[in-house]
Amino acid sequence: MSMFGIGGSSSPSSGNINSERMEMAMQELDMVTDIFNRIVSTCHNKCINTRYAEGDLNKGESVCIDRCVAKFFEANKKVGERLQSVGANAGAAGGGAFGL
Amino acid sequence: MSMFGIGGSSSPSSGNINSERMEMAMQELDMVTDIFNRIVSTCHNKCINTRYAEGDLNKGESVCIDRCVAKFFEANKKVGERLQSVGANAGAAGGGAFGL
Amino acid sequence: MSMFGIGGSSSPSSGNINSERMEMAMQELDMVTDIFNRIVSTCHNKCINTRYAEGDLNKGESVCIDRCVAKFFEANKKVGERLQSVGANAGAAGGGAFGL
Amino acid sequence: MDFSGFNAAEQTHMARVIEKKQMQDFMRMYSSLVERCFTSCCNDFTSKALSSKEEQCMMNCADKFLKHSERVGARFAEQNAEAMNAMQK
Amino acid sequence: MDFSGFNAAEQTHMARVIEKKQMQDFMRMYSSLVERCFTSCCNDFTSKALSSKEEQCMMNCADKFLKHSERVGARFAEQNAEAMNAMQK
Amino acid sequence: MDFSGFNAAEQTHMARVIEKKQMQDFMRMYSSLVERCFTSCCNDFTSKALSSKEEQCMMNCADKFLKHSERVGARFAEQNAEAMNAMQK
Repeated sequence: MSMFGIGGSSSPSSGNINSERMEMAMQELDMVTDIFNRIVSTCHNKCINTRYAEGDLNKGESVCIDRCVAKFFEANKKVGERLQSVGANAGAAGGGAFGL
Repeated sequence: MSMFGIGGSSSPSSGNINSERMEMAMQELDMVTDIFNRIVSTCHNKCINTRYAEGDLNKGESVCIDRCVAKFFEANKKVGERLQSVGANAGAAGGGAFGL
Repeated sequence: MSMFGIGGSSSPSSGNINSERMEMAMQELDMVTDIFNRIVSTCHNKCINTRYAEGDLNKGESVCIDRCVAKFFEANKKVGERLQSVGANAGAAGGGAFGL
Repeated sequence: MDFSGFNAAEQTHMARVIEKKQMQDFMRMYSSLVERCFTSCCNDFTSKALSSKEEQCMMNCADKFLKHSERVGARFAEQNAEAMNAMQK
Repeated sequence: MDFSGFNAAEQTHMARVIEKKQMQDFMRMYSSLVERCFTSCCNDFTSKALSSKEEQCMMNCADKFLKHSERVGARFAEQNAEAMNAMQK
Repeated sequence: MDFSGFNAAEQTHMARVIEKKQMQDFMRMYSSLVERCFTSCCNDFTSKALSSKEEQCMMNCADKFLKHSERVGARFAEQNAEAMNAMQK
């Protein structure tokens, strides 16, 4: 099976590892990492002064980061709800673009 | 099988799957996906008003998207022809950078 | 072997390939490629005039590229030394974010 | 792309690979959408709660992004088909 | 994430995968830090040597980026825990 | 990088991996070039055809990008060699 080549259910080398479940866990891990990295980058752009006169986060930056992360989570949740309500058929539409 | 060519035609688990052919198809699929994502991003930057006063594409945005995609394809084709005419030796040059 | 958990040292298809060592070499290759691509992009932003009135690098651009690459290497080295001196515990902190 | 030269095992394998890839691409599209809309819509960090104005902006941005992607997808498929036809002449 | 439903072999496998991934993520974080700080701090290419001012800026930027990432990580973990609790109610 | 400590099977394997990777890197470089040049050169969407001015700009941009990449590659190799020498002292 798969993108990352981990055995399949019949692969001799994967022993008693349930590959479907592993794969889903890995996809979830990738998703969480991707979102974490985007929050780091986005909130850095929003909150950090790029003059770099000192190496510590000042009070304003610290508070801004806390709010930025909370707001990003809320925004992420709202968009997720929206996509579920419209049936998330965008994935299918995207795939269709390749004429597969 | 896979992304980095592990397995191979003699791999027991790949059965009668021709891995060279699969791999090329997967590379092509990656390439097409990469270009599609770049067009989505680039044409969004060119055509979509970021005030987001409404959720629908207006007439101007819709027409702009159509032209942007067509133009991107044409630009992509021209650059491809150019690279082939100069022998596409940039790939070799890039590889050489790693002193391999 | 590898990055995505394919086989292990007991995998029948990897023969006498030392997978730990291959994996580290592949990680190093990925790292070098990633840095090279970032230098190409960053120094392009710093040095190349985007009017594109001609296809050759002019004198000023060429000199700028040489200095930009040298400076990037020096900056990279300084940051590396800094991270080692603070114990590079940022990796652990990042991982902790996922509650693993 | 044309997979008609593939045998049955290859087609099955390819279909699974593509399905995985579409899931990954969808997740990446989703998080890039959130990042892009958040960057455009949220600029006030005097509060940690999304204001109603910011929420409305996020919803419009998400809707528009999906419609944009769909439209790009449709044009992309047409251009691709044209390019393939041109190659076969 | 919750891996408690995994058997021993799966947990071992997952631990290795996560370890690899963390190494990759750390390397990517590192090079993105260098790129970001270089872009902000280095704008004078009349010399190939890092000036003392540029070096100071790079050090401050690196320190700040690490503290920023740590703080985002802490808030992220809290928000994640909250979201999980909310799901179980 | 130095693969001299590898045995024959490992060297063969590594050579294949590197070849694949170079192909992927080349494709990624190519599409990032097109994206970058398109962003700089194409700003008029009153027509779907590339104007001759836009086409000229794309060609110059592509040529310049390739020369830039080559020059960065040459400097990168030198700096890498220097860094390795310094490590062996």
